[in-house]
Amino acid sequence: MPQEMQRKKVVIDETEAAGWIKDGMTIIIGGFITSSHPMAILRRIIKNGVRNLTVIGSASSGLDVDLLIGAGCARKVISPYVAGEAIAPIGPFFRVAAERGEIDVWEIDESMYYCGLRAAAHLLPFMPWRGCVGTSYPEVNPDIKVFRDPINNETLLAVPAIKPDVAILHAAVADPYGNVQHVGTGFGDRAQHLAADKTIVQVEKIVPNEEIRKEPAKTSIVGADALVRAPYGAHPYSSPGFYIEDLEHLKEYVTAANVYAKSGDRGPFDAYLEKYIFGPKDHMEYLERTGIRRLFSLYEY
Amino acid sequence: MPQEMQRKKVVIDETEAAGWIKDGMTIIIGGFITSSHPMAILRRIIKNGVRNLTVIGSASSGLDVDLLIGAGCARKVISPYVAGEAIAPIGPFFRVAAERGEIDVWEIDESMYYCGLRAAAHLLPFMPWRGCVGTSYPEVNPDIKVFRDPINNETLLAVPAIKPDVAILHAAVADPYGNVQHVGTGFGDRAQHLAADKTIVQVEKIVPNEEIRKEPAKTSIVGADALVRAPYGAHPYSSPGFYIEDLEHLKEYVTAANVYAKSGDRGPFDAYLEKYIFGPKDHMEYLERTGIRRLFSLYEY
Amino acid sequence: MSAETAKDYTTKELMAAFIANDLEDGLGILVGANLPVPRAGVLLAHLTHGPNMRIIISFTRANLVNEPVLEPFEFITDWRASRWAEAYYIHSDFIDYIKRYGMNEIFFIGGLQFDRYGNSNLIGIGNDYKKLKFRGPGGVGSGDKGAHCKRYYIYTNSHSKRTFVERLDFVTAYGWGEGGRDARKKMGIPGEGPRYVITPLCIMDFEEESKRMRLKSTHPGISVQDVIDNTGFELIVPENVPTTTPPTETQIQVLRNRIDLEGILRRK
Amino acid sequence: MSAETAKDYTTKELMAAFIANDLEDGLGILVGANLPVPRAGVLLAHLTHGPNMRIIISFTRANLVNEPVLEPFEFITDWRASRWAEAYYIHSDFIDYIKRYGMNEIFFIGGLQFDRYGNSNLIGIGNDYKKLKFRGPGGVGSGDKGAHCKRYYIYTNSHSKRTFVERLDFVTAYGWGEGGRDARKKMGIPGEGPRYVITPLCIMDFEEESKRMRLKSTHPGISVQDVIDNTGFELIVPENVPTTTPPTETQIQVLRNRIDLEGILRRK
Repeated sequence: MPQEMQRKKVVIDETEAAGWIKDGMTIIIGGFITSSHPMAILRRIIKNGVRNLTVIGSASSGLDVDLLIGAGCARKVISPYVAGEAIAPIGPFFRVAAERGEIDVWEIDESMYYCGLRAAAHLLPFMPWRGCVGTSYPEVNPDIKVFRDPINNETLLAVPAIKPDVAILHAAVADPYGNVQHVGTGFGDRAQHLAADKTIVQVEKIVPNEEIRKEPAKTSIVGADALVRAPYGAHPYSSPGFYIEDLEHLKEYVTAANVYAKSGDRGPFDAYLEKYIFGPKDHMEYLERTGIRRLFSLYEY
Repeated sequence: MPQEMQRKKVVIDETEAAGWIKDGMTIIIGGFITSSHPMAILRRIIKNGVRNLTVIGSASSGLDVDLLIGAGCARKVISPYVAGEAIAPIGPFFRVAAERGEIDVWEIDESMYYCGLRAAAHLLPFMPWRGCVGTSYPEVNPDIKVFRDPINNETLLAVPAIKPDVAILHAAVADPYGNVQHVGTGFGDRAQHLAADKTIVQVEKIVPNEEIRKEPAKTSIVGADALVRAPYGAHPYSSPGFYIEDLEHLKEYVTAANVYAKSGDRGPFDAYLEKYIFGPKDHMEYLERTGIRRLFSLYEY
Repeated sequence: MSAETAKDYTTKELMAAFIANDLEDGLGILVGANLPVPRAGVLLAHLTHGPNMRIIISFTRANLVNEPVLEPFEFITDWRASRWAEAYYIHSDFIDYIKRYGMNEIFFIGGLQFDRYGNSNLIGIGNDYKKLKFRGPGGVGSGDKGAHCKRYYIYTNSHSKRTFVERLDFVTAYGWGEGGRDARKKMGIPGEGPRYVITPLCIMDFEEESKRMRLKSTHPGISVQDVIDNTGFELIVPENVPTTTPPTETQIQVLRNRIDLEGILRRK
Repeated sequence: MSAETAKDYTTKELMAAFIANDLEDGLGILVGANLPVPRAGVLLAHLTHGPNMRIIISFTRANLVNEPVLEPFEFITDWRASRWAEAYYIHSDFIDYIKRYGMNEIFFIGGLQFDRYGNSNLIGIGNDYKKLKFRGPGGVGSGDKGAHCKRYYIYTNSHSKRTFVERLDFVTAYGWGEGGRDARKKMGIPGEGPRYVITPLCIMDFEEESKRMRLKSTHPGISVQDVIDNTGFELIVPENVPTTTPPTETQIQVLRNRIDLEGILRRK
């Protein structure tokens, strides 16, 4: 078969993928609270010193977004929730950065989050929604307009389109051509992809096209613009079917972040960044520092 | 386990299911052109002599809708297309009934069809859409309003909610508790279900709950209000994974319908109704009349 | 199995039983990870009188009636809980589930602050949104669920004058607004709104006409005055305030043997 | 394999080759069942120069480059075509695919009538919508695709004064409206609109400024006058109208050996 008749493979490494993200861009991050965040790429973005990002978290964002705030990458955060359930009832950096005005928060709830992404996917300026009528959202986020619908004259909210430049996701497997399959439900990853200009997906494994074709109904994202092979790439968060959260690591993060939030001492957090992000030259070295014993201790049903 | 702690089984027969449909109701019918229409139930509805239905077809409706028109059940039709591809470029009864004003057509295209169903699922009066701006749809269907959006002042269409009383669908299997799985993609069946007050699904097979739990990702509809066991229930249309269309039967239908459309002679169509709908006492007798040889001739990969 | 009143139970078990008693069969309910009392209450209803409830767990829909023991999980995303799944629940599709599922579901809504009309706030504390004294985690799904579920329960582990306040700094979930039984109807909001407020001290409901918060029962060892002293607005207090109905022996057995083997609800 | 002009071909094969030549790699394209010429054109592009095209077939997404022979199917729903699937295409979700997929797709739009600006009508014929002389099948997806796809092709098997008319009775898909290169932009419509009109007689395009339909080439054996005589409005006719470029030998080989073994395109 002539060269030009080969399908294009879209596999790149995490360094190249992170290079897509430039100062001032709007990124949206896959996963949900403590699962399936594309940490290998996010760590590289932090290592690259990217600044002034608008960071759209998942519908319930985890400490992935908090880390980007703590590392100084985020200027604006779009998320209905930034925390870590029992581990961190509020994201420590999210809290102090918002209180001090170091970040802008574009306040929405989960329904408006998905409405905004849908509007973007529909190439529409807005989507109407009734949830949150009567709340403070339109006051604290003046981009949300209260309006009367053109059919029944009912009072609704107009949720503006949320338009990410790049969606960065983590999934189970993909073939080299950008057909992605999740284990589990994929949370809001599909909606994030459908709203974004470009989509980068890091996966636990690259698999042959034949594997995808065995269960085409499982294909959750078609045509990822780039794929990154990143085994354990969601660590310290869980990756359904592969590993659970690394609680010890998460507690290390929260402890360091809380020292800063409570006392202003960045020492422990800077040490965390050095150990896990600035020190390792790539994702594999990050995994080496974590250690194989720890990694496989997370490898449970 | 005490009786009251048993899960409720929702399996009924096609006669009882068809009994849910009363004169003047709005029904929505699953499938797509020549596949997966819930014919066992529709035939029973015709046999019951139900009148003045608002019939919402599938996004591309097949001759299922045409049959309901021909049998005198439909007063209003909501569909972007009523035909049978190469077999019938326009539904014969749809065509003449519309020309003569015997039915009202609520004219929409496929995108507005799904927008209207979404609006119903969202409990909203409308959904905005840009496709079909500049076309005649708002003129021929004055329920569709041209409006300016409250965020950017762009010209859009407001598509009113489409609110079926009952969705009637055909799928592959279900457990007795209303967990339904399709073979294939299910076309627009999910959206029809989510917009309707009640959902009846006829299936090729009732399977144990354990079968559903083996592949929960395949569950396409949760909580069907009623299930009907109807093997070959989509005949003469196809049922993915079970059987292909019965071309001979479809041609018999189109021939009879065309005689009426061209000459006004209802004889052949009345004979068709008698043979396949009024004559057989139930779905099994319909299958007997079709014959096992014919049925298994459709049983292909 | 026994409908007799249990002899020995903790307040958390009593709260779980109160929740269970109020949940009828057939509801859809999300079971999360970090609210052990609502989790236990929902599962208790499911296992004792709710065989047709639809439990949403780890983004799947499940029926757990035949499962002998229900292990808790530390995080809502824990995929190990999917082993009971009958269907997936794609999170981004939930806005499409409002009519057929959402309006048949009940929720537990928390907050940094609540007012007398059951409105709640998860954004933060402070007069100026741009300079919050305390930034909260965000409203999550509470604003939408407040409108788009059958009814909801306000649940908090903290009953104090800082949480039950005269006036919210922000409203993330609309309860009864400025009060009045038609407050929600006037706004076009379909859900029935907050039914009960469940705290470590007491159960409160909403007076039928004004929809002002009203003391319904106090938990064992808690006096009416304790509640009043810890509430930052004037609560409606009926002449007789009973003690919250204790769990039955059966409920305690099911809780301890099938739902809460770890004894999280037995810790003081 | 040869880039030489084929010696022997039918007009349908020529039309398929014209379509194939105009489709660049990477597009997403629906392959239906009852338009053999567009089907063949799309698959020809895919197999000869479009290895990264995404073919939508029987509600799945597939790549068919490595398939030796592509059997046709009688109906668009034929699930046997799913054996090539890499992903499912849930029809009701297509409205969510606009940005990421729809705007990268091309479509073939048919009609009962077309006007000089490429607007089309599938509703019916007659002045009064309530009393149509001829009721059509309905607009299907054409109205939305006309707005929400990268570009589209008008395709018809019938080139006559009844189909190419001075004025449409109804518009189901908006082409260039009342004309002018900014007609679509003024309406806020994102897609590039109709590119070519493909008929059994000729290929037409749209003049750059006015967006009036213009004769581009005639098929073998068809004169310019034939086209004019069968068109109900004044067509722009350039001084020199070439014959439609014939297929190459390679194209004919691929068509006959991998796409159209049944010879549907060879039937006169």
